[in-house]
Amino acid sequence: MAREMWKGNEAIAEAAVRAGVEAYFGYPITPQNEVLEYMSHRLPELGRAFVQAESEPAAINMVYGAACTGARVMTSSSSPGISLMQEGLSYIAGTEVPMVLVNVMRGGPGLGNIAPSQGDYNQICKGGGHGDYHPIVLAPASIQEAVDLMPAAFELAHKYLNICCILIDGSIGQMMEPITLPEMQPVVRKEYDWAVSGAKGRKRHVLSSIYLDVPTEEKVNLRILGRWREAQANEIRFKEYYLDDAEYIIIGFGTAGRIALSAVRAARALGIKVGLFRPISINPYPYKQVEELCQQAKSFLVVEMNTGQMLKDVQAAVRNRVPIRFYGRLGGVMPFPDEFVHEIQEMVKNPGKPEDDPADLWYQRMMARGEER
Amino acid sequence: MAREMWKGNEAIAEAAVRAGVEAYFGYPITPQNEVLEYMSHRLPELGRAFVQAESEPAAINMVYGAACTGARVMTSSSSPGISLMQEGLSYIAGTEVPMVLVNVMRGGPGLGNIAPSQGDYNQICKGGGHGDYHPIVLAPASIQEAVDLMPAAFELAHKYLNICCILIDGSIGQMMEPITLPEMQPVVRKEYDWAVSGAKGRKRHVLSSIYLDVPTEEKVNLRILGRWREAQANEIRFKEYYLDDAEYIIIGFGTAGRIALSAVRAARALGIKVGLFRPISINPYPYKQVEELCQQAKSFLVVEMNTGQMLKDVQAAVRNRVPIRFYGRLGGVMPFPDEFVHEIQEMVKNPGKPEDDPADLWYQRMMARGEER
Amino acid sequence: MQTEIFLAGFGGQGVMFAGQVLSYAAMDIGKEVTWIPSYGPEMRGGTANCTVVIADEEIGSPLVQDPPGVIVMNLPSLDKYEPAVKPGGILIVNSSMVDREVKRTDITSVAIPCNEIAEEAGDKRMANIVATGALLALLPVLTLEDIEAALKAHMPGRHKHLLPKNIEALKRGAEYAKKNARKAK
Amino acid sequence: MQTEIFLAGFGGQGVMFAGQVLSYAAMDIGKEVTWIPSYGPEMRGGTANCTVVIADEEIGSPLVQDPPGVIVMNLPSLDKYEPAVKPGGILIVNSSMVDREVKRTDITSVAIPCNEIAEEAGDKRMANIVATGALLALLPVLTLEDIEAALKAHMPGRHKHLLPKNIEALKRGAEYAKKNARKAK
Amino acid sequence: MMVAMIVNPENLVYSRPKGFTDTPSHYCPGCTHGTAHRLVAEVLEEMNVLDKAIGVAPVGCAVFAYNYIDTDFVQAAHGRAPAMATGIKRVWPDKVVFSYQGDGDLASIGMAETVHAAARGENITIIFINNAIYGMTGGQMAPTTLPGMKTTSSPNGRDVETQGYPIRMAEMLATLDGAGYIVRRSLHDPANIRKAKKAIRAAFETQVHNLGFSMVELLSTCNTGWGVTPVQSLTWLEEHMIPAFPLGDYKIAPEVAALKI
Amino acid sequence: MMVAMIVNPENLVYSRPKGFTDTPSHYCPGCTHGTAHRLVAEVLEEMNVLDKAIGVAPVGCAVFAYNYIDTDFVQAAHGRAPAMATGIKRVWPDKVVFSYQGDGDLASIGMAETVHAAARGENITIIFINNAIYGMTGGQMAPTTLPGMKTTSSPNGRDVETQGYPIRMAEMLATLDGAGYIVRRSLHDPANIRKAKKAIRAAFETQVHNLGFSMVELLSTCNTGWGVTPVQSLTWLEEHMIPAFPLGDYKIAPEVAALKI
Amino acid sequence: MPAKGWIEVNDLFCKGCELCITACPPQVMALDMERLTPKGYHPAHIVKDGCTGCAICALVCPEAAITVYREVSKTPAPAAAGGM
Amino acid sequence: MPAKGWIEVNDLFCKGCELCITACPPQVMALDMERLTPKGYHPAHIVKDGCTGCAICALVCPEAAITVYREVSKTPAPAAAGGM
Ligand SMILES: Cc1ncc(C[n+]2csc(CCOP(=O)(O)OP(=O)(O)O)c2C)c(N)n1
Ligand SMILES: Cc1ncc(C[n+]2csc(CCOP(=O)(O)OP(=O)(O)O)c2C)c(N)n1
Ligand code: SF4
Ligand code: SF4
Ligand code: SF4
Ligand code: SF4
Repeated sequence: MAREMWKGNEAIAEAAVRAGVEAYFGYPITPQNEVLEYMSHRLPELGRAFVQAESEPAAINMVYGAACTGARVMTSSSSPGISLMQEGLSYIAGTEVPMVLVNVMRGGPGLGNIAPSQGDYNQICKGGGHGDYHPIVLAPASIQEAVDLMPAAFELAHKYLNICCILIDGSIGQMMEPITLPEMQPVVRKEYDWAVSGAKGRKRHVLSSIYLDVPTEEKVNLRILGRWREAQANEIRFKEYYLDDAEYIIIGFGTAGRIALSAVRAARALGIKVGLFRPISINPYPYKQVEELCQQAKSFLVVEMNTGQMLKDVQAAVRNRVPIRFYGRLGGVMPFPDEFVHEIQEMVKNPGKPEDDPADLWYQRMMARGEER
Repeated sequence: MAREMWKGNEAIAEAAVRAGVEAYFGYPITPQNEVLEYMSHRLPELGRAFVQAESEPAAINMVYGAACTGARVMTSSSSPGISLMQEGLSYIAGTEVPMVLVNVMRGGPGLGNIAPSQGDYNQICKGGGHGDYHPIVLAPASIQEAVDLMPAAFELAHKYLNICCILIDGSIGQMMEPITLPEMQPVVRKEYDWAVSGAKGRKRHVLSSIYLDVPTEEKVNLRILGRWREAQANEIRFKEYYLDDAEYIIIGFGTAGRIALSAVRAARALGIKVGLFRPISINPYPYKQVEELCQQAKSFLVVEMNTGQMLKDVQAAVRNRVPIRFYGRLGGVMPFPDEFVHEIQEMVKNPGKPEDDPADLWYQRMMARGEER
Repeated sequence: MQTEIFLAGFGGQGVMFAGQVLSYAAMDIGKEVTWIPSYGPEMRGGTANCTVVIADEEIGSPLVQDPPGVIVMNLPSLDKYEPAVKPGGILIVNSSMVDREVKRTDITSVAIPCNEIAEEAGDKRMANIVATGALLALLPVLTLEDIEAALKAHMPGRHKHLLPKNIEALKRGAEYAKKNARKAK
Repeated sequence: MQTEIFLAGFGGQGVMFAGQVLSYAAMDIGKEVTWIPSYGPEMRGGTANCTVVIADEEIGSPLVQDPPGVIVMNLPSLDKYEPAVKPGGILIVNSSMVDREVKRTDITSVAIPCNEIAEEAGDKRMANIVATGALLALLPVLTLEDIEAALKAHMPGRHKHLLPKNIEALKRGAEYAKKNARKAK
Repeated sequence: MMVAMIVNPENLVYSRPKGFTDTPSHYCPGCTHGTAHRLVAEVLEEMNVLDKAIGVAPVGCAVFAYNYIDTDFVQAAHGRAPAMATGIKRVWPDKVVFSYQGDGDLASIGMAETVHAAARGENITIIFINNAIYGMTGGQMAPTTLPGMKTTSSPNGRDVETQGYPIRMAEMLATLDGAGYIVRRSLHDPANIRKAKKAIRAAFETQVHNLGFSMVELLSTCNTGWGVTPVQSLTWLEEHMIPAFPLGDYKIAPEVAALKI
Repeated sequence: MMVAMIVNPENLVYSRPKGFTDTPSHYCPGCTHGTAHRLVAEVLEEMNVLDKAIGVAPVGCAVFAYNYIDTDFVQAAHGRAPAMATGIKRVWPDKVVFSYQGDGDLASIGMAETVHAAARGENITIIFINNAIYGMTGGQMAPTTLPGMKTTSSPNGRDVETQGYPIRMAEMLATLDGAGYIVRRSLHDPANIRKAKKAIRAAFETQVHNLGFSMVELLSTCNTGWGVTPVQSLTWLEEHMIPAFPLGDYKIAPEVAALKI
Repeated sequence: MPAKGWIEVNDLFCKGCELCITACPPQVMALDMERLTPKGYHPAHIVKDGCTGCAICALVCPEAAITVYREVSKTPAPAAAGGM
Repeated sequence: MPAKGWIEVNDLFCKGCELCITACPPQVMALDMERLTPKGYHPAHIVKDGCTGCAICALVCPEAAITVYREVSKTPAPAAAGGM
């Protein structure tokens, strides 16, 4: 199929349309506005539902309602907006209905800025909302990867009756790349045995997240956990680069991951046997795969555009087997490959000890650098 | 000083008053209503500010405004309400102003129920809001401990220009215990060099969390991280029971921790050398202390009223040195000491291997039990 | 040394208050104590239970699976909590609201017409106090004097005039229990 | 094989469009390509820059520290980005908007009056295309024909009539650059 | 034996509506939430749309509305029922979608969702129970609490200086072009209950005819929160609430009036 | 040389107000946000309260209002400025607390905070910039966007059937007892700019005299969002916005009128 | 005079709130202090002749606990069942 | 006829939006196409005699870029500086 140049946000929106999204509800926020704007003309023209909500809480609760009908439904937002959706997300998780969330991270905390960041990894993966639940989170590193994941996102949401989040940052949302879009799928409206549609010729369906009887709520929690454990077992996604003979391994997701690819190539050109492991499903996280890499890695370099949020997951997998080095840029700063190359060289010079605290050492380096300036 | 019987929520409110809280903004939600109701008569009678806000987002943003004046200010809420406050909390963290949050957890996700739970540990400790920030979180296990921590909470919030959260659950909020309240402190309104008060005879103060210039935002992120690292170094709190000769160690916080105390005594009565480590500051978390316990512990039992959220922190500290067993009850179920005693006995019979996945084994046991029923 | 008491009934039967009186009394004699309620989902007329733990040292769990002292003020509560009483423990049943016998024989039980005794003592709303007296007669964790003192010290002023009646109710409950207890086999 | 091009100017100078033309051309000849913008905080009249990366394999970072090909359309951009050009790289300067010389001698630079040349070619809004032609004359990552084809294929219908003029501007830019390039020492 | 004669199907005048389940309610004795539920059930039954209706339960005492009204149901986050109803209605434009909300839910935390659903002319129906208090959480002040009224969060009576004034939702929403049918009724006596039912019918007809947003504000009692007996609560409503919240039609779009309901 | 004579302090008629900083604005050329800022600065200066004023900046193009108006300032979360102002005012009842908000900020996401601040009679002043569009995020539809108006999220013009109708905030808030002063003015020509300034003065006087919530809705231009030139934007405002948002006084409490401002 | 109407109060639903009793025009209802419902309330019932089957009690009953019968009347009373 | 008034436009602030130019009653203003401000705009200035110092331009200027002078007049004009 022919390749076309697409802007990330618009490509994601069109991919959702082709994946059969029936309803979109959202609220403007940079850097994801193009998703909403694209939907505002595309969906009506297809006779599907588009509403610009009055706020993110309204948007996520419109999604909640639509999700209860069993339709393929989505919203998109960015950091502050995602924070405002946390109650709704928790209700959706607690009601066990499917939805897709496109989360375009920006610099924070607070109003911050609109530059690319990965500062919301913990929020989306570790529990932004209240209660025990785990959204499925996929972090593409390119526009092609993002559009390829879009149909999967809707299928995962329905398969696990869960939130499926496509996590990117402003740079992927704003950049253009040549891509091939997925085929246009017909909209299929199934009659789910849980969805509300008016109780015609069947017993009525009631969807709720309130369970005043605690033993029942415990069962529900276990049921949600059970589905999550299935997702953990079946839905691990990642991509490997130059790992066959790699003695040093960079781990980074999304934008940091693709920048690392450039760094790996540059370092290889310098004769360093380094490879890249790029998690795509960051929740569930590929712990096993990282653990296995411990056998070949002299040490790891974890790169993120935050203070080391995914680092904790890598540490959980590595468990002091191999030294880990960390490098992060903050507040919307997009690192250059050269910075990573430098880190790789430093790592090779001194791989450190498994007990080292990588975040601590990184902080020291950042401060030292700050003083130089 | 004389002991008086107090209901947890009211004791906490009165302790805040005595700690010099100048303004309270909140919205009703069970099981924390008594905090708001108590403040609704107590603060006006003292000529201090009380507002029942129209919602939790409104409440937290009123707090945000008041915090910008440098006043001692607080709010209280429970799970769904805390989710709705996430954007505001992120703004407060990003603006680096102090506040106290009383977080009374209930069963979730979604509307859930009003029974005691610890399901929001991740939300409050690991990042409910967007961006890189870390609230200080203290988890008392009794009403006395809660009121003793209240003045400290305000001091920590001001010292670290951060959110300080008192994390409890409905049981501590609803129960009564004899306590001694802290001394009544006078309200002191300092002239901070950052607070807004009208620029009379000084250059004006502007408080904001927007930093469009990314290098500046990166510096701010590092400054926030720097203060957090100080808190990590200085503000670790915990309580130890029967640890001197303990070969087995239970770790639990808050209500689960105090229930564990009963279990430890019962197990000791059965001749088992078991002790209890109860973290009070759960963010920052006493990683070092837990790590040190690895030297004496044959194995750990982590008990929580969730699916194993703090367990991850224990694992991060233990790093496969010692086997860990996990036991959790969910959805508002408050475990009985006997259940823990049983777990202790099982642990002693079979301490397991350090590589075991405690959450996984626990889940298997829960399901098996479910089938029995 | 730790003792747990569980009280159960309908809302409005004064179960919560009885539990609080026990707590105050325990506090006043320098004990550690916890009082924890548990309500049913109903806003009105539902069940109302509470657990009181009295001990000499820092109290762990405010709830226990098998309390040694249990008061049930109505039939549903008896059905639900009779099995929970610790073997060898005490079960006080308000026979005014319950038309069946206690089944268990491994516990000491008293079927006591609290409503009637309360009415005799001057106010049928004191059924809860009667039951409390009955319990303490058999579970000497607190003395009747401790309760008297607690009532004196903590009864809201507007109810002070009810004090003598309450003390009367307490005593009658205790006497009745001493006479009519069905000892554990 | 990978080549990076950086274009900088005021909003309205067509910098973004020029970058996109390069991208389309690269895509059409089967290359991997990324185009990424960066705007200043201003809503209007602020700075507008973009980076284009053209490669034969999956592209990593869409940004680079020292691009081998740079076009600056105004003075602030020259001041800011002259130091960034990769040693031995190409710097195209729109001399119509810049009154100073290029300082660096380790790079090949062309000071080209894009506005005037564009006007001669028929429309002063084509200064961006002139600069593009100039760059490609010295950085043969794409041929002028590739650009022509891309313009043909992707120019919105309502602008099609401008096609000949654009091609003219492209060529003139290239010619000027060949003649006036100041080679790296 | 007289009785025996009377009690036979052909003499049946009234019985529990079909639209009602057999679940006994969890409401306090005498709470008119039950009355409002019954009217909704009767209207849906009479309009013959029980099997195409989808209800949205609030967070409030009516959180369990789905246990009683016998249609498909969802349960919304506090205050977000209009948004949730919007989501459902946009997917199922031909279904009858309604929310049932208390004053804290609709007028406090849900203010934005309510106003914007009305402004959008969202084709949904809202049954708004105004009982001047937060029932479920134990009687705190609501945005509709009357000046001077004592609640658990206005223990000395609502002080308008620091706690503000009650909000009249019907009047406010009537200013919006998207609103098709906005009225206020009361549930305190037979005559008004009949009027309330008529209004609920009109509201649902408005939706069925795609004439935009419809809301019936119902003055309702909360004897528990008000600290009075059920019977007293009816008089209290009549004497205190109606003067503050005048009954009447606040917006009836011409097209709706034309329906002649 | 003539000029030289004229240009001397004693002939000074007007110069940049003291309440304004020397920072050049980030606004698009011709955006009347600047005009509104200037009027606020002039009024605060004339009332001599620059050193007791605390401003609350919104999320919107005016997010940097604090760079220009020379008082203490905070910057609120999107739509929450009235809540943040409430928090400040309750701690500093004697300071002059005001928020400056756009229509997306105040009337969309901030609807609840706005209505409730008014209902509480919160003693704060809100300067409400109604430019019928979301400027900062690139021209999406606002709750005040006119029917049929093209925006980046209503590309075929606002379709009232699916996207609803514009909200008239002044009219809506005027229904609330807590509101002391609610008016709508415009910034499109000299005469109206003068009227706007008078209204801003009256609003702040309302606050200073503790007469409750005050809001001045200002019809303002967004030539960038509207896709016209600055000069055209003034005519567009006059011809299209004023008919949809009639200028006038919507609520002036008797006590405020008595101030005779 | 013979009863023209009759009501049945369902113990499952009745909560003894007395709204029907005060609303009943001929005032023929009262709570049955002899009986307790499963939920523990004294239910309402008819205590004297004169029920007209007007169904006002059913109209005001928040629990829909009342079934109403009326002699001869074939068409449902306007009150409750009555549509519009 | 001699100038009664005069204005100065501050290049730091002026963005060439032309609002002052269209508002100027005697129509004596225009953009200065010869000059660019630091931000890259052509600033406004007076191009012919007749400025009355009415300060209307200053009143409409969104950037507060204009300073206005008027001969003899000692009291500030009602327009801009004018209070209430
Ligand atoms: C986000 C959130 N905030 C607060 C609550 C607690 N809460 C439950 S119901 C309720 C208000 C109920 O009052 P109202 O809406 O008037 O309904 P009523 O109970 O009076 O019928 C509140 C504040 C909640 N569940 N969720
Ligand atoms: C929670 C949240 N949602 C959305 C945004 C994105 N956002 C920034 S400004 C704005 C609206 C601006 O429009 P308006 O309030 O009308 O002000 P204007 O820019 O037109 O002056 C939005 C939606 C945000 N920053 N935060
Ligand atoms: S609390 Fe009030 S509203 Fe709730 S059920 Fe009881 S009476 Fe009804
Ligand atoms: S975008 Fe519109 S509102 Fe924002 S500064 Fe530009 S003209 Fe003004
Ligand atoms: S109104 Fe209904 S619930 Fe109340 S007493 Fe009569 S029958 Fe019973
Ligand atoms: S109005 Fe102000 S900014 Fe606009 S041109 Fe005139 S002086 Fe310049």
